[in-house]
Amino acid sequence: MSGAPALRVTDLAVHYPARNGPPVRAVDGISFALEAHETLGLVGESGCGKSTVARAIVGLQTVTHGSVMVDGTEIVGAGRAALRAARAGMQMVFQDPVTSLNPRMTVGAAVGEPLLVRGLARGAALRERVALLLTECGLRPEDAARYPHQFSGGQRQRIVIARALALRPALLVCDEPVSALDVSVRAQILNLLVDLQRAHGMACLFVSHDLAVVRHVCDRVAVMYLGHLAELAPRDALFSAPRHPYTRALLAAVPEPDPVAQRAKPRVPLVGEIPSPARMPSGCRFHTRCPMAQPVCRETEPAWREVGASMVACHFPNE
Amino acid sequence: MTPALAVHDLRLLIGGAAVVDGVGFAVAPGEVMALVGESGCGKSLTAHAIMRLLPDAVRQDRGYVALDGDNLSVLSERQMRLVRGRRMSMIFQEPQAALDPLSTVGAQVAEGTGSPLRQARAAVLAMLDEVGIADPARRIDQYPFELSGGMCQRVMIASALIARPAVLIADEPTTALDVTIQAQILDLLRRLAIERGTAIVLITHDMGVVADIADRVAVMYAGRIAETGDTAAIFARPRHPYTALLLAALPRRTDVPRSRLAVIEGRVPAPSEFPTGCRFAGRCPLADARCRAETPLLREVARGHLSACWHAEAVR
Amino acid sequence: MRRYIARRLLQAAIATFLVITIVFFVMRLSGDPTLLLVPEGATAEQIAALRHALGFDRPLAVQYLGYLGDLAHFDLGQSLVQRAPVWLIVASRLPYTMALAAGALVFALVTGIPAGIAMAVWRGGVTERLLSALVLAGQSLPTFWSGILFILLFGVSLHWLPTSGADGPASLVMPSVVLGALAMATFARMTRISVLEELGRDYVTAARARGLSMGAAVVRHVLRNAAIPVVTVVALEVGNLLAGAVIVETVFAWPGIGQLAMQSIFARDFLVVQAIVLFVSMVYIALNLATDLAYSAIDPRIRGMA
Amino acid sequence: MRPRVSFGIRVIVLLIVLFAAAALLAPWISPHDPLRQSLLLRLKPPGSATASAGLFPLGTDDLGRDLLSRILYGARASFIVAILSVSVSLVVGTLLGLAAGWFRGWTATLIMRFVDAMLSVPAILLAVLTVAVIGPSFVTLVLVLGLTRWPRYTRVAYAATLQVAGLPFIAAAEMAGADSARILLRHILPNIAGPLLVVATSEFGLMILFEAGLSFLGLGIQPPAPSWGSIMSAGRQYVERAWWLTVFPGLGLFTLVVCVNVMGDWLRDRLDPRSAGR
Repeated sequence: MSGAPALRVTDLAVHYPARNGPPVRAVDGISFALEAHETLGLVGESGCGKSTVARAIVGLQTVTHGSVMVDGTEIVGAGRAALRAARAGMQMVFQDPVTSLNPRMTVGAAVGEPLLVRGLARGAALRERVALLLTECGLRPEDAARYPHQFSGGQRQRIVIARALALRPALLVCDEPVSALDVSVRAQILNLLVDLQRAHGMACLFVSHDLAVVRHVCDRVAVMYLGHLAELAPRDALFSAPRHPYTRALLAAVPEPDPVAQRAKPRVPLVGEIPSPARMPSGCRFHTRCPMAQPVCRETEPAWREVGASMVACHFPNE
Repeated sequence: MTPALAVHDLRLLIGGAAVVDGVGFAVAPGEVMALVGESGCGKSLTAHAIMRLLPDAVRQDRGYVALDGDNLSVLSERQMRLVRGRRMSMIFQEPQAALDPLSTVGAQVAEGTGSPLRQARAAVLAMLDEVGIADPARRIDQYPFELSGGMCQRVMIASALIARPAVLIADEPTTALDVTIQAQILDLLRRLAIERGTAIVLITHDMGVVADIADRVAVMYAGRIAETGDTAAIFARPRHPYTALLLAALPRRTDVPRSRLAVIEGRVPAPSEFPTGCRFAGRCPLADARCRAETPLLREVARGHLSACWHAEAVR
Repeated sequence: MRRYIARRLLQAAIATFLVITIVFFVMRLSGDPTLLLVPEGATAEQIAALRHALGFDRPLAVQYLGYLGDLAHFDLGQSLVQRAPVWLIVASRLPYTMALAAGALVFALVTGIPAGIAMAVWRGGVTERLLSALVLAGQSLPTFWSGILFILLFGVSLHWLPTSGADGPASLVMPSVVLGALAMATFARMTRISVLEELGRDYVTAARARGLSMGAAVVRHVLRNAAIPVVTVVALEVGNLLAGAVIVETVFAWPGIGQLAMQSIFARDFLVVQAIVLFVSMVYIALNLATDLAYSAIDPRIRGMA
Repeated sequence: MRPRVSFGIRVIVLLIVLFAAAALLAPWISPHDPLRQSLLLRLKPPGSATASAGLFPLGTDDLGRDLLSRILYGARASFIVAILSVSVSLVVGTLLGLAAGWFRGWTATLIMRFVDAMLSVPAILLAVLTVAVIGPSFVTLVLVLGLTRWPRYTRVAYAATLQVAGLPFIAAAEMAGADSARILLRHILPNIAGPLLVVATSEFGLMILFEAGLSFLGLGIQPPAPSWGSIMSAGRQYVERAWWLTVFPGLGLFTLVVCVNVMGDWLRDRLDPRSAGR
C-alpha cells in the first residue's frame, strides 16, 4: 500500500441553513482516510450525518468547508467537468433498490449508461460489457432487456451494484446497501460485495447502522454521533475493546441473535433521546446521554486523539 | 390454565390465495410470544386478524381467536369494540404515523379509557409516567410532531395499556427506531409484561429482538408456521431448514469476518404461486418428492418444540 | 410562525403585482387600447384626441407607471360609455354577484362535502356509484346548457321558479344550483380523496385498536385531518364561482358583475371589464391568503414553527 | 395489481373514438351543407323531410340549416380547439415546470410566482378579456386557451420533477456522467409523464367546455361557422318553440365531456398511486 490514500477527508463540514437560529450542523469537521483495497465502515444512528458524509464524498452534497480528496482530485468545489471525470473513479450504491433504478429504463440501459455517456462502449460492445457485468453480479445476460419492476429487491440491488461496477471504480461508496433487504437476501448481497471486492480490490466506504454487518465486511470502523466522529478503530479493536462510551452503548444495544449471549449481556441502556442537530449540546455532544459524563464534558469539546490503535474523541476513553 | 390468547387454525385469503394458512398458537399471561419472519410471510396480517382489524381486501375464512377462553369470532362488531383497547390492544411499526397529528398526546391516550381527557387526566399522567415519559405534565398537552419517534412509541404503549388489557399485540414496535431507542422500548415491554402480567404477541423480522425478549417464538414462512417452541431451544437447535438457514445467514460477532454467509436460494413465492406441499420446498436443500407433494403439518419433535418439516430430524 | 405569515403576505403581494401587470399587458395586446374604450362609430379625430387625453401615445413604460399609480390610489378610471366612475358601476352590481356566489357556495358545500365523505366511507357500494354519477354530471355539465334546461323544466313547464332576473330569493335558487354544480363536484372529489387517504393511515387503525368505532374514528380524527386540503380547495373555488358567473348571469339575466362584464365588452367599455378581472383576482388572492393564515392558527405543526 | 380495462372503460373509449371519427369525417358524413340556409325550412323539428331537400334527422335551425350537419361540424371545431390548446399549454407548462424543478433557486421562484399570479386570475375571465381585446377568431381562441392554461401543467411538472429529482436513480445518473439534458429527457420526463397526462385529459374536457362557453358568449367560433356553443346561443331565443336546438348540441357536449372525465379518472387511478383509492 504505497502512495496516496484512495480517499482522504479533511475537516469536512456540512451545515444546513435553519429556518431561524444558527445553521444545523449535520456534519461538523470530520477527518479520515481510506487506503486502496480497504473497507471502512461508517456507523451511527439516524440523523448522525453518516449518509451526508457519503453524499459529500461523491460530490452529491454541497459542502460547507473541508476537503475531500479522491485519488488525488479535490471534490469539494470541483467544477462540473472535473467532478464528472472524478466520478469515473468512484461510484455509489444506495439504500433503496426500488428508487435506485429508473422504472422506465431497461436493466441493460441502466447498467450500460455509465459506459455509454462516457463514450466507452456502444452497440454490440456495450451489450457484451453489460452482459458480463450482469453475470458477474449473479444475474443472467437476458435480464438486460427487462424492466426493474420485474425483479425482487435483492436482484435490483445486484443491478445497482453492476451499474456501479461498470466503470471499474477505485472507490465504492455504499450507503446502507442491505438495510432495505430481508435477512436471507441480505446475506446474498453481502457475499456478493465481499467477492467483488476480493476480485477487483477497490476501496470501499460502507455506511450502515447495522454493527453486525459492518463487522462482517469492514477492516476499520468509524462511529459517528451527531455530526462528529466518536471513534475510529480497526475492526477487532473496536468490537473487542471499544474506547468511546457511545461505542460501548451502541454495541450493548444491538441485540445478538443468540438468546444465551444476549440475555447474559450487561444491560446499560442509554437514557434519553438523541438531541436534535439544530440544538447541539455544548462541549462533548454525547454528554447528555453519557453514563460517565463529568463537568468538563459539558464545557470542553474533547480532542480527536490516538489511544492505542484507535482514534477517539472522549475526555475519559477506556484505556 | 387458560391461555391469555389462543389463535386456532387461522386462514386468511386475498383473492383466492391463502396468505395465512393454518396459523395457530397460544400465549400465557406475562409471556412474550414472537411471530418472526421475512416480509410478506403473513405475520402482520395475523396480528391484524387477531384484533379483527383486517383490511377490506383480506378475508378470514377459517379459524378463530380465543381471548381468555372466550371465542371472539362469535362477537358482533359492537361487542368487539368493547374488547379492543380494554382486553386486548395493539401498537404499530411507525409510532409517529399511528398517532393523529392534530390531537394531543393526552387526548389520544385518554381514548383508551373511553372517557374524555378531562376526567381521565390523572390516569393518563400516571400512565405516561409508567411508560417512562419524563415530565408527563408537559407532554400530555403536546402534539405528536413535538415528540421523537421513541417517545411516540411510549405514548402508543401508554394508550394501548391504560385500560389494563390482558393482551398486547406489538407489530414491529421497534423496527423504525434506532438501536439505542429500541433497547429502551424492549426493556419497557419486558418490564410491563412482568409487572402487569400482560401477554405480548411481538411481530418482528429481527432475530436479535427475538433472542432478547421472546419466551417463545413461531417462525413463519409464506403464510404458515414453519416451527415453534421455546426461544432458547429454537436458537440452539432449529428443527426446520428455513429457521436454520435464516440463522446461518446472519453475520455474528463470533464469525470470521468476510466468511461466506449461508444463503437461501431463490425468492419467496408470490401468494398466487404458492406450491402444493411444503411452501419452502422450492428453496430447501433437503426437499424431496414428498415435500413437493404433501403439506407437512406441525408435529412435536422435542418437548414443546413443533416443526412443519418432513425432515425435521435431519435439520442441522 | 411570524416568518411564515410574513412570507405568505409577501407572496400575496407579489401575486397581486403580477396580476396587475398581466392585465396591463393583455389590455395592450391589440396594439391600441384606445380602440377598446371608444363607443362604436367614433371618428378618427375623436380617437386621436382620446388617445392623447388618456396618455396612450406615451411610451409603454410611462403608461405602466401611470397605471400602477392610479391603482395605488384605487383609481380604476372613468367609463366613457356610461360616463361614470368605473368603481361605482362595478360596485352597484357587486351585491348581486355576491349573493349568487354565496348561494352557489352554500349549495356546493352542503351537497359536495357530505357526498365526498359518504363516497369515501361507503366505498365500493351502491352509495358510491350513485354519488359518483352525480359528481360526474356536476363536473361535466356546461352551465349554459344546464341553465337553459333548468329554465325550461322548472320555470317554463312546472312554473316552480322564476325563469330569469333577480326577484327575491326564489329567483336565486336556479342560478345558484347551476353555478354551484361544478364546485359541488370539486368539493366531493377532493373530500373523497382526502378522507380516503386519511382512512388508510395507521392512526385510524390505532384509534380502532383502542376501541373506537369506525364512525367515532372518522369523526374524532379523520375529518379534521381530511379538512385541510378541502378548505384550500373551497377558497380556490370561490374565484372560479365568480368567474363562472359570467356565463350563468348571462343565461339567467342576473344583474351581477358577470353580466356587466359581457355587456361592457359588447359596449366596448373595457375599463369596466378590466376592473372586474382585477377585482375577482384580488378576491382569489385574498381568500387564498386567508385560508393559509387560518391553517397556521389551526394546525399545531405550522403553529409550532416558531 | 393494476386494474384491468373494464367493460365500462371500453365503452367510454369507443364513444370518444366515435366523437372523434364524427369530427374527422364531418365533411363526408354530414347529410347537408352546414352553412346552407333556407327560409322555407326554418325551425323544422327532428325527423322532418321534404321531397326536394331530403331528411333533417335532428331538425333545422332558425335559418333553415340542418342541425345534424352543424353538430358534426361543431364537433370538429371542439376537437381541433381542444387538441391544439391542450398541446400548447402542455408543452409550455411542462417545459417551465421541468426548468423550475431542475434548476430550483431563483429560476423556480420566478416561474412559480408567475404561475401563482396566472392562477389567481380565473382562466375563463382572462380568456374572455383577452379574446375581447384581440377580437375573436379561431387562432385567438386556441392561443388564448393554450396560453392561459399552462400554469396547471407547470405546477404538476414542477412538483413531480422535484420529487423525481430527489430519487437515488437521478443521483446514479449523475454519478454515471450523464449531462442535464440526458437526465431531464431520459430520466425525469418519462417519470413525470403520467401525472401530466392525467392533467392533460381533464384539461381536454375543460377546453371543450371553454370553447363552447366562449362561443356561447359570442367570443369563440364566429357565426356562421358552426360550434356547439354558438348553436345553443342562437337556439336560446327559440327554446320554447324549438327545443332541439338546445338539447342536441348540449347533449353531445355533455356526453363527450363525461367520457373524457371518466377517462381522466381512470388514468388517474392507474397512473397516480397516491389517489388510487386504496
